[in-house]
Amino acid sequence: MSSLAQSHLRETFELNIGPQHPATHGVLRIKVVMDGEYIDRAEPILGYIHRMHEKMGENRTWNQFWPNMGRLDYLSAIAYNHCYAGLVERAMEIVVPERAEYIRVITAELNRIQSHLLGFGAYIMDLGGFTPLMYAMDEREQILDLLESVTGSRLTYCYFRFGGVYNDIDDDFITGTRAFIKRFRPQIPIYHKLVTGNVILMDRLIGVGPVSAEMCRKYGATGPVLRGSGVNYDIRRNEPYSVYPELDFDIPVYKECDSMARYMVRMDEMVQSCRIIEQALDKLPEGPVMAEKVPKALKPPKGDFHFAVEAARGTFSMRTVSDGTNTSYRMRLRSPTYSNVSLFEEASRGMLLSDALAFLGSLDPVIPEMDR
Amino acid sequence: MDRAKIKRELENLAAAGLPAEPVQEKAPVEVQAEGEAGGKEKAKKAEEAPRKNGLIETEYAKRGAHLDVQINPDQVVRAAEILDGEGMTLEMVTGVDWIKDGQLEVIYDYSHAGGQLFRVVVRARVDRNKPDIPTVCHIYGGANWHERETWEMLGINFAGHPQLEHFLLPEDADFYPLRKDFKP
Amino acid sequence: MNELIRLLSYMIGIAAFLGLNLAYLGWVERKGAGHFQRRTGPKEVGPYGLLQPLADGLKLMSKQLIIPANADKALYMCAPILIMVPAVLLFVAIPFGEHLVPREFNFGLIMMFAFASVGGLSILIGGWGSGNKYSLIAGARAVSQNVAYEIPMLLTAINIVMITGSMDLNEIIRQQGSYFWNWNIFRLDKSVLMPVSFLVFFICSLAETNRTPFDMGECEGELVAGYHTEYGGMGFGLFMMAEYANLVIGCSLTTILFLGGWQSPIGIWPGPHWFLLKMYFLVWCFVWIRWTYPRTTFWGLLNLSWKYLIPFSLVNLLLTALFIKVF
Amino acid sequence: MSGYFTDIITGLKSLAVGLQITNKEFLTKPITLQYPHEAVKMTPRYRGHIELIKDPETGMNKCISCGMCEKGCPSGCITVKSEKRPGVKGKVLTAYILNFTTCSLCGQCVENCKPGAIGFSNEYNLASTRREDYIFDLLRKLHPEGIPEPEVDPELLKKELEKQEAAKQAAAAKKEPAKKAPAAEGGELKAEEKS
Repeated sequence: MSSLAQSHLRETFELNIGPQHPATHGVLRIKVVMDGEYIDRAEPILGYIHRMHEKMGENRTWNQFWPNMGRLDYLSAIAYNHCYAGLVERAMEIVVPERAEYIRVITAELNRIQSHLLGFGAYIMDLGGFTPLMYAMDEREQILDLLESVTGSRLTYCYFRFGGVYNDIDDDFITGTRAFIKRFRPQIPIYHKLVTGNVILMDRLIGVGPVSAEMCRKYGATGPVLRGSGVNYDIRRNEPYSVYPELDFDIPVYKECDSMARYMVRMDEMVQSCRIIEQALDKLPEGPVMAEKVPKALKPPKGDFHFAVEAARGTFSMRTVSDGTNTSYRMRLRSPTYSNVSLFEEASRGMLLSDALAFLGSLDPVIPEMDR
Repeated sequence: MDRAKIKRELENLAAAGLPAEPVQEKAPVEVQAEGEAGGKEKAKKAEEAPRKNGLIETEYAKRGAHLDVQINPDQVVRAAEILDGEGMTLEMVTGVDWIKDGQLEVIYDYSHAGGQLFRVVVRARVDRNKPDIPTVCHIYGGANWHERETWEMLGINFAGHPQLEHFLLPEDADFYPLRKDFKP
Repeated sequence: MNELIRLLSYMIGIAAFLGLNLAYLGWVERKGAGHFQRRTGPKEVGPYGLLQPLADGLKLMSKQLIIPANADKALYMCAPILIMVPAVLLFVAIPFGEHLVPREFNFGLIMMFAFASVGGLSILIGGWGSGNKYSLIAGARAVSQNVAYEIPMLLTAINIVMITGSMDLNEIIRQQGSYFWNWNIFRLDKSVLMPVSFLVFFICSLAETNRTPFDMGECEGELVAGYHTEYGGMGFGLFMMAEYANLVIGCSLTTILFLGGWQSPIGIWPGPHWFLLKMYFLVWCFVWIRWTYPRTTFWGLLNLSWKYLIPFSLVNLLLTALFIKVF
Repeated sequence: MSGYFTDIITGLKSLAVGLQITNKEFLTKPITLQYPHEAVKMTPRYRGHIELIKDPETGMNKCISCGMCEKGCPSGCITVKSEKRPGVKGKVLTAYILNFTTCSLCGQCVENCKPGAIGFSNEYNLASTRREDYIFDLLRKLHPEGIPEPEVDPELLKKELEKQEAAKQAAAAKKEPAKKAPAAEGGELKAEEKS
């Protein structure tokens, strides 16, 4: 036997990606067992920013739990607001005025664009291109300014209330939003030219990190990850809430199952969100923004309730068990990133290190939401 | 996905689980009798008692689920197999501490991944002193993290789970924070 | 005596030129990055942030030097110095003007390549000596990258040697007469692929200097900071300065081989100003490219080298041989 | 083989397009706001830390010290201190302490406040190296020149004094059943509320 024959004794070594590492945008730690440049096993280790939101839900009144909703996924906090509002409204059978529902949709979609913009920029930065992040940030600032003018905060929104929203929107916001969409639409083709069409980026994304639809199902992956695997599943369509059934929009689906598909889903979703916002602004009815007779001290009936929304990263759902008091008996938050990242271990086996990080970025994890 | 089939099979499963526990064999009859009697106090008492195994069709608009089924702990794997065969996805696994009943409840939330609106809740109650339940990891890979978290937060022991290690909490945590008797 | 004064003045001149370049290319890069990204870049320290390099230098110099516990001390210490040596040494051979050259070697081109490859070695030493896994991976990457890129680069250089028949850098420039159509890049009468050859050489010098899109050695997204992860203070400063020194060398070499060095493109006033103009234009292109593209993967990089650059340079070599024989 | 060359051409073209875009951005003016030199204009709805609102008529705060903000606060960062003063209607606010380090700016306190005594400030550039700097006394912030004494209503004072006197007399008269004294106090409070 020649001495050149491959030895079966492989020499592996462990490498820590994170918790403080430029490739992870939060404090995610991945313990990687490497075989040269290839990954043998990658085990995500969570909990560095765990704050026990679920326990907080148990010892705070229903109203007091509001600020927590802004601190899970700090990038699409309004969708989380929406879920909590929907959950308690479902339990209490509160009917929300139509204007409030439209305002909810408008702000949630603005928030979604903002989240995808940052996801896009940060993803390209992971891949070594720093400039698109700055362009994305520029557009994102416009959205933050708009949302600030109506919600009062820039990131950790605590805007929705049971039965409506905290503030009505004014004409400045409406004209500002329309102006933003007008300005933002032509930017997307520029992004595609600068980034998507780039041969280097295509080389890095196409075919990298394949996640089949079946794997998504087994792991409960949702959002752009699932839609990038060819499954047309979006809570806004498949489990309609708020006024989404009245609005016309498409769900972008790509069948390639790779990182490029997930990236493209996000890019296309921004265009669709623009469409939703425009329609919602056109249809915006007059009227109050808060339901009448919402008690200050809420006591939902006994039983358990479930509500799901489509956040920027997938299905965010909440399950609460109420025992009829002013606090929840059990509050369960199901965050999309948690399920999405859980498939990383299986999918990254045998990948190159650089591909694995491109794959991780395409899952677009937000760590505070994952750790809760 | 066949809704009727899922319902039928889960119903059968829940029914099959009933005789397994001799205490519960009597109980449903009792509850029914009480319900028929319509005694206000008795009805209230029945409500206070832990829920019996069985399938309830809930209204989606009110509860956020279509089917709500409670089964024995040893049947959750079978339930997962039924639902897996029908293309459902396991959205989350969680638990509730019913300290008054001395029980821990494990809740499995299933939804349809293909886009149809169908949500199934599977529950199983385990004894608080001996919280063992089989894992569904081998059926749903995603259950791994959810079960690990439930074990960590509530102390429910998922038998057969490949890696019941601390995950979100520090490595030396010897408490179960989501249990109702946990005092920080 | 005269020779001594000449040498001394050249030494001072090179040191000043190098120092100025190393300091202010950093400034140019940051300012450029800023403007490419809709921001302004450094502007607080001095007018237009012009004193920023001084502030950076002071900061780096005042930092404590820490040697990691499991680093190989000798290698760790010598890597940053070693990487600066070829960068500084190579300035000896660069003809800035017809008579403005410290030393005319008749094997200047060979010397350039010989010393440039020491850079790759010092990256490996730095990566290995740090005792850090990220650095080690980066070192291995950088070396195989350098090996892969030196082949097409040398093939292209041989091309030039075949055309000019000399390895003397100044002679190569002299042969590319004034007027830009005489530059090697447009010498279509020697080989129709000369512009492609220029592109190949340009890409190779990008890869040789370890800059985006080929910064596999220090890709901050994967390997934290690559081979200089464990370096702080002036150790890191030297690595950073060496990058700019290599940048200047690479651009100078491209200018000499393809763009006619100090020759004027329009036939008047040949001199060092043309050299500097051409070189800084190339440097600017490097900056521009860095802030436009994402990074390639390691495989992408090797693919590019073996599938595109090497075949093209080989074909070009053959064509040149043919053209020289036929015409 | 033709695919090989089209790959090269499309690849080079995409790279050129990228360079073109960044070059265009290079030539346009930067959009950044030079923060310390230029101030950010905050929207009127910006939710900074809370502050007490001055009543334009009296120049005082509107707080009635009901403590609803304290109860509604999820993080328990508000402490309202008040006392009863002779001759002044209701309770007098002596200190309104906001521990801004734990505040999550949710606005529950503002919503819970019935008299509308607190609102959001527009302050955004708070910076300090000391934790203690963020424990604000909002009352002191409202009146930096010194907290003014509440106006004493002479009639009310007279009434109160009379009542106290009456209570004292009543207490003296019925010294043995000490239990009734609290009842008298309760009555006094009720009378106050009515007035």
